[in-house]
Amino acid sequence: MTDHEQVTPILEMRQISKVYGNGVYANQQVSLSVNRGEIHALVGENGAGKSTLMKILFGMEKPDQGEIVLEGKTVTFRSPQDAIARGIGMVHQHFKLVDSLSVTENVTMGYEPVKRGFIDRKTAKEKVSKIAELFELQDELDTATGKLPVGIKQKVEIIKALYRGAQILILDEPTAVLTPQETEELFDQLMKLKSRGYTVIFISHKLREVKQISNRISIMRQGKMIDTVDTDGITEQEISSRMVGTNYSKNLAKKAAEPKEVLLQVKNLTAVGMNKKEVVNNVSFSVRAGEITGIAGVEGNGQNELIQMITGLRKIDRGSVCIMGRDTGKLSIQELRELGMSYIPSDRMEDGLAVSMSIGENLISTKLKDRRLYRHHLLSKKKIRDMANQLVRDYRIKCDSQETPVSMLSGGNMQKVVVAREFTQQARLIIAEQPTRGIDVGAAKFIHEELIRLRDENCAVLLVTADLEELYQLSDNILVMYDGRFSAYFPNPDQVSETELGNYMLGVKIQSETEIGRGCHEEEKPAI
Amino acid sequence: MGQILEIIFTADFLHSIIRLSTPILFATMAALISERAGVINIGIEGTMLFASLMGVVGSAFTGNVWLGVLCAVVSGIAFSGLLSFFHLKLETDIVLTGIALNLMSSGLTIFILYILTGDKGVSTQLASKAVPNINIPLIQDIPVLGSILSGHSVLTYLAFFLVIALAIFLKKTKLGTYIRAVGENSDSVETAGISVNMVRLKALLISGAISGLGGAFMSMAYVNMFTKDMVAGRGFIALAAEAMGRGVPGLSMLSALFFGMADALSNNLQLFNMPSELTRLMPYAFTIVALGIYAAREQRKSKA
Amino acid sequence: MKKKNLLFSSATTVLAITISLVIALVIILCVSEQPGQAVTALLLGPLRSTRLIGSIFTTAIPICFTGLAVCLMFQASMFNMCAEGSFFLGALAAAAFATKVPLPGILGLAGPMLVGAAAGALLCLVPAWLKAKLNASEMVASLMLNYIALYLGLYVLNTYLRDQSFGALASEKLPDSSKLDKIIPGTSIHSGIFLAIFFIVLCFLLLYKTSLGHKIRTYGQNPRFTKYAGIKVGSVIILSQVLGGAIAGIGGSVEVMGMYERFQWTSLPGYGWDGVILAILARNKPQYVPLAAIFLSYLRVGASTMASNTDVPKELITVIQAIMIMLITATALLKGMKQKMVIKEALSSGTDS
Amino acid sequence: GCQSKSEPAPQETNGAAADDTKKEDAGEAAKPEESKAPEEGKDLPKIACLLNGNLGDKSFFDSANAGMKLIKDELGCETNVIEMGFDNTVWETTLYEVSDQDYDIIIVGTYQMQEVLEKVALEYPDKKYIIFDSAVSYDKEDYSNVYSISFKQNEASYLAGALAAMIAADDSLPLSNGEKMISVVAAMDIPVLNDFIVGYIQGAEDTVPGTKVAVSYIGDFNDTAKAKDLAKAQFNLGSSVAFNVAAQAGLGMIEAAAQNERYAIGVDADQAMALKETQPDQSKVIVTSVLKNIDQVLLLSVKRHIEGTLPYGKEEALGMEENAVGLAVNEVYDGIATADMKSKVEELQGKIQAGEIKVPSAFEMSEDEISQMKSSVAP
Ligand SMILES: Nc1ncnc2c1ncn2[C@@H]1O[C@H](COP(=O)(O)OP(=O)(O)OP(=O)(O)O)[C@@H](O)[C@H]1O
Ligand SMILES: Nc1ncnc2c1ncn2[C@@H]1O[C@H](COP(=O)(O)OP(=O)(O)OP(=O)(O)O)[C@@H](O)[C@H]1O
Ligand SMILES: [Mg+2]
Ligand SMILES: [Mg+2]
Repeated sequence: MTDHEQVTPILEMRQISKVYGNGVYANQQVSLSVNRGEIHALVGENGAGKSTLMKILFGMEKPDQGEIVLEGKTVTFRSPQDAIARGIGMVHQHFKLVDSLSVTENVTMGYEPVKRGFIDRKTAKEKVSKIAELFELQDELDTATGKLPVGIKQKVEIIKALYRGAQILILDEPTAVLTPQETEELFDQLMKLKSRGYTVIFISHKLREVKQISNRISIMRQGKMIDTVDTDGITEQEISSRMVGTNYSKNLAKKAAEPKEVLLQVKNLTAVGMNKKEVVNNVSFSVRAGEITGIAGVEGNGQNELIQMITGLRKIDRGSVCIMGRDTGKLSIQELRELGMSYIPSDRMEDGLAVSMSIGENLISTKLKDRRLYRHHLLSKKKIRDMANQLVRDYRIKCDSQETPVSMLSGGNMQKVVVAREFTQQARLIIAEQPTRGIDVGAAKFIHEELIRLRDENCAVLLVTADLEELYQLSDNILVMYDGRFSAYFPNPDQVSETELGNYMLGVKIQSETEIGRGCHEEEKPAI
Repeated sequence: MGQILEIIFTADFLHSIIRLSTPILFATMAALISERAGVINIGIEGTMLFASLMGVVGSAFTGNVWLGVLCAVVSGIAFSGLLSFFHLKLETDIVLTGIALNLMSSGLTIFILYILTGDKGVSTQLASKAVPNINIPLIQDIPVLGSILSGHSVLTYLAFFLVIALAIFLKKTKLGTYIRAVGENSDSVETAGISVNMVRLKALLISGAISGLGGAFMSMAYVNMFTKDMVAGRGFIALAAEAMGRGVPGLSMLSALFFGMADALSNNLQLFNMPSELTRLMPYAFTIVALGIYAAREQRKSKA
Repeated sequence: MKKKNLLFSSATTVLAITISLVIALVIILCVSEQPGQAVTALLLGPLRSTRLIGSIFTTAIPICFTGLAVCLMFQASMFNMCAEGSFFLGALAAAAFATKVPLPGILGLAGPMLVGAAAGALLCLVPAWLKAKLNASEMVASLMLNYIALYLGLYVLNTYLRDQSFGALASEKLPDSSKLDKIIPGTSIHSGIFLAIFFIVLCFLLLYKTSLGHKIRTYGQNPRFTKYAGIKVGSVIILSQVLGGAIAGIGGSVEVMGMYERFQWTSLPGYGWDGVILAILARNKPQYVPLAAIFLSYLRVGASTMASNTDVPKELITVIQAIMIMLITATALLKGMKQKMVIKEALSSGTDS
Repeated sequence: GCQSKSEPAPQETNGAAADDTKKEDAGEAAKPEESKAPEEGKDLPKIACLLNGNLGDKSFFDSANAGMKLIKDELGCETNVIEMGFDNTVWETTLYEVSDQDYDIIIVGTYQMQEVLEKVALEYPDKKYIIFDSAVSYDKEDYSNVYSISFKQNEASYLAGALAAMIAADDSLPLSNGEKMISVVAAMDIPVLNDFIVGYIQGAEDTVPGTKVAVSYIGDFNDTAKAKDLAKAQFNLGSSVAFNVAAQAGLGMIEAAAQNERYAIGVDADQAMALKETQPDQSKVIVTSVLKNIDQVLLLSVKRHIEGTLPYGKEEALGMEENAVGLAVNEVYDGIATADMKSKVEELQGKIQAGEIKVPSAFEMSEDEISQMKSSVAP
């Protein structure tokens, strides 16, 4: 922390309050002060109000109270334009790029040089490439962003912000989708920017990173700003306890797995994507009752397609999937679920829930065959209510009643609704995709414990996650996926270090067929 | 049957295809521009109808064709301005608003006509002007081609010119690029510092202006009068044409021509006393079939 | 929260209706020589005689059916506009069956209605199938199909059903056994009204008390989730629309059997579009459909009394309706107010979320 | 279009802005009567006329409306015209409403009102009803209080057909190609309109055997654009004269004629005169028009009612003698038709009136006979 002399706050947010249309009180008199040229971390549970605060700073949401002071002047942002004009740039957790447009077009969008009414592509490219050099991206300028890997997309987002003359750069959970290596690279670049006098605000759930990169940390809890502290003066443990409000440990009680019969058997599975490329390429493995198999990998290496084929959301192009020994090729999703499969999707808002419907209605959506919900052949409000309330209690879903629309819950609680439904299906095979993405420590821990409980009750669990910490905590064995294939299989997580794992995730290293073949567990127990 | 073929390969027939396609082409381009901005404008039908009345009224009161056309365009813009206001400002559902506007238009036009002339059917009371047909100097002398391509209404040539103009506009201009971007991923545009609503508004207004031209063509060129509900579903066919053209101006133009062809065919089949009801449903039936085939193809693509 | 939403949606509705009526008055004042008469005719005309009061209900019956049909489809967010065509074909099919296969007693009523339902369902099956199997836009398809239904219907009417001895294009007279009897003397209210009520209840139960209804509503809210939840998406898409079509078809049969001597429409009667208006007024909730229907037909009857007694054409009403729909769907209409209320509450109630 | 409520009553075709023309030929027609103006003191009937459509159709209903005006102006009766619109469901209600009031005569028109009237008339035996262009079924019930008028449009159409055929066969005429082909653009395939077509075809065949007649139906009464498309197709095929048997829609046909430089035959009102001011170029190609003077007929009927000579309880079919139908003879006609064409037309007219020529009527023909007739002359 070299530059302690320049502590003039470049930005101050004073007494900011924000209430969303659905009544959620997301920010409550929040104050934040950021110094020029510092990397300022913003941490907090889900729904703590971090993104909201930043969306307000970026002019995407209007504060109901409070003021923003930028370099001493009070400013009001009616839209992102205003914020951008005042030198604020934001990189969103979910990238905001137009896939069909080239890098240049995306970067210059809204600020294109114009000649005779037409866009002046040449000048545009020149301007962009100046900034792109910083990130060694000059050569990609004409490629459509849709084709780029996640890591690069993020760079494009940063370039986009800088092109617009951002002095203050907001990054919302930038590392959630990055490998350790990519994260390192990102941090180097952030340091570069810092040294050039840029100010960075950095949102993350990963406290270790926060410790590593930031100068100061602001901690939010339930819409309130708890404190802002110097990074040196505080430990991860302290941060998390102040985030959650209570002091508790993350480590889980977990006894060794006792794998039994194979419940999920995948053989030579292949998915052909657009432009005829094999997005999943001849993949074989199996998951046994009583074990948690983790699949690691950078997003977009085929995990998603793999899961979609296993869960029946995508048709199988080649190969086979057997659940409980039955080939699922011909089965409908309904039949799969009846076979005993349940699935926590990575995108809860899109796949896991009908957010505008009530919690209760969401909970029964997969249980409509359950006669206990009916009274003389008609769905009974009362019986649904009882059942829903039961689950709301069991899974500690924070809400005023089971009639509240799901859209009014925070990410974490939305996820709990999904989990509550999926874990009460009497399923034998549980497929959990990013089960705690963007979910606070408390909720995450709860879900982890549930997964382990089910494992011990002899379920087979297939876990796909980009969060290595989670992967290590839960998995009994690990498969690494790279470019549609498995690049490694580890019968035991302790065998491999995070950096090592990172190498396999990036395809720097790849195991031999036979090593990977062990993932099928044939020698141990044949599939029924 | 032989006779039918004879007719189909006459210059007259091909000439009529172009004539019949023109209003659909206008509507299709109107649908295209708004669709690319991510708003499906089913109000085109009503917008055209309203514009076609206003064109007649305008030209009748000013006594000048072009002022009439202008009047149609302006009212087209006004109508889609209304749509934009409700959809973008008051956040109504675009489809429902479109339907509402169509219903409104078919009543409002009769209402206005009645107030102005005491008639509810035709605008013959109003001495409106017709947009002139023009012969293109060189082309008209080419033997067959001349009689096919020449001698159309000014607006017809404008329609085909519009196709090229739109293609360039979408590809090369700022607004065009924004429109494509908004259609594909609106919130990236918003966060890039462009007001999505502004882009959509502009797209819708352009769409309205084009519909206005289409309306003007209906009542000042296709025929020289306004009659109630005279757009007769062309605004709807356009939606199909746009879809089948995948939002690409050139392809959309082709599907518009295809429907014009179906229309021309149905007019001629009647002459060999084929049941009029059946011939009249042909263009619509073609549309459905084409739509199905198109969708099937798209799906196979996405599956692969 | 839930209650507040209800409050605001009903407030929006009331506001919308008031605004559009005010607009109506303004227009009348602008165009009419005898505005006073016109306004009174519009607002009170329908109450002038029992016969007119009766016709409020007879106008409400057909649009109740199409309204319900559209509710079903819109609940699944299927923008299928075929209610129009289904109603038309339903009426035609019913008339065809009634005239070609005259059945005695209750069969004389049930038979044609079932055939009408089938015809309506069949028509809606096309866009539904295209959507489910090929993912083609059901809306565009249905818009085309309305015309196909019309011309196909006219062809059948003209070639197979028409009454040679009758001057206009119309079917044979319906046999008395296939006519719904008038239930209130001095008015043309017919027993179809009971059917309407029956179907309102039926649709309510279907949507809110059965698993199919739940599936339909879920699909309407989030198709991807429906698929994920293991619900057969195709069947939901198809059933919602086919049922809608069937109801519209029955509506058509009821209308022709209750109000007409014979089938004699030679263009689409427009009840399907009324259905859309109704569904919007009722916010896709079957239980509100009757109210909306009565309201709408009161306006209609008012409009035609106004038209026949004053110089204001009744097309005025279509303009008003349109404005009404748009305002009602204008979620943002009271947003500002709602937002303020929400904020006040939240800020006062302190923490939450 | 979205919301087109029900169907326009089958309007026997239509003419353009005909009001002024109507008045003037009304004038002529009225002249003979004017001498014996209504005797004062004699209490005049109060008359209501219900139109199951809308005014402004430039033909049927406008003509009836004009008739009511005449009745008011010339006979001094108290009259009221009520537009009921196209929504069939309100007609019955309205007819009841009106019957309850103190009108002496209630006038309705078209086949669509027939059955409604048959129902209501029985319940109000002491009211008098006149239905024009249709007839209640006297054989079924006692309708002694209803007088029915139907028109012999087929007779006038016969002359039109004869004239058209002669023109089409004579390529010395500037706009005729001598290919012996004529055509009809009709609104709908319904008896009332087919009655025109049948007469037209018969007239053509009798005069110039082997003449081809192309018949196209629009499908409704207001789609001028479609009418124009169909007419253009006919002209492209070689038709020299097109007959307008479509309501407003027919105007599109006349446009096509002017554009493709062929002849047109108007209908109902004298369309050549009607379009003279607004569309001179179109007026020039309208050889003649098949007139149908509803206004005259209504005036006459009410007069006879006052005189007590109106035969209630029976149907009268009015043709050329009664000046109910006829061909429009005007300067355009004189300009185009050659001398022997005119004399031929007059000769035929005489024969029809003398009953020597029996013009077939669509009302007496079966569906098959009609379509057979059409296909026998189809190009
Ligand atoms: N657009 C919105 N409409 C309504 N409520 C919202 C909206 N966005 C956020 N919320 C609510 O506001 C609260 C704060 O959300 P916010 O996104 O700021 O949390 P966060 O700290 O970013 O959580 P995460 O760690 O998941 O990003 C949450 O309870 C959320 O449910
Ligand atoms: N439109 C909305 N209506 C209601 N709640 C919303 C809405 N948008 C977001 N939320 C809630 O706010 C939470 C955070 O929302 P935000 O848009 O900030 O996404 P985010 O910060 O990326 O969160 P996450 O990390 O869960 O993706 C979401 O998890 C959701 O619960
Ligand atoms: Mg966030
Ligand atoms: Mg987040």
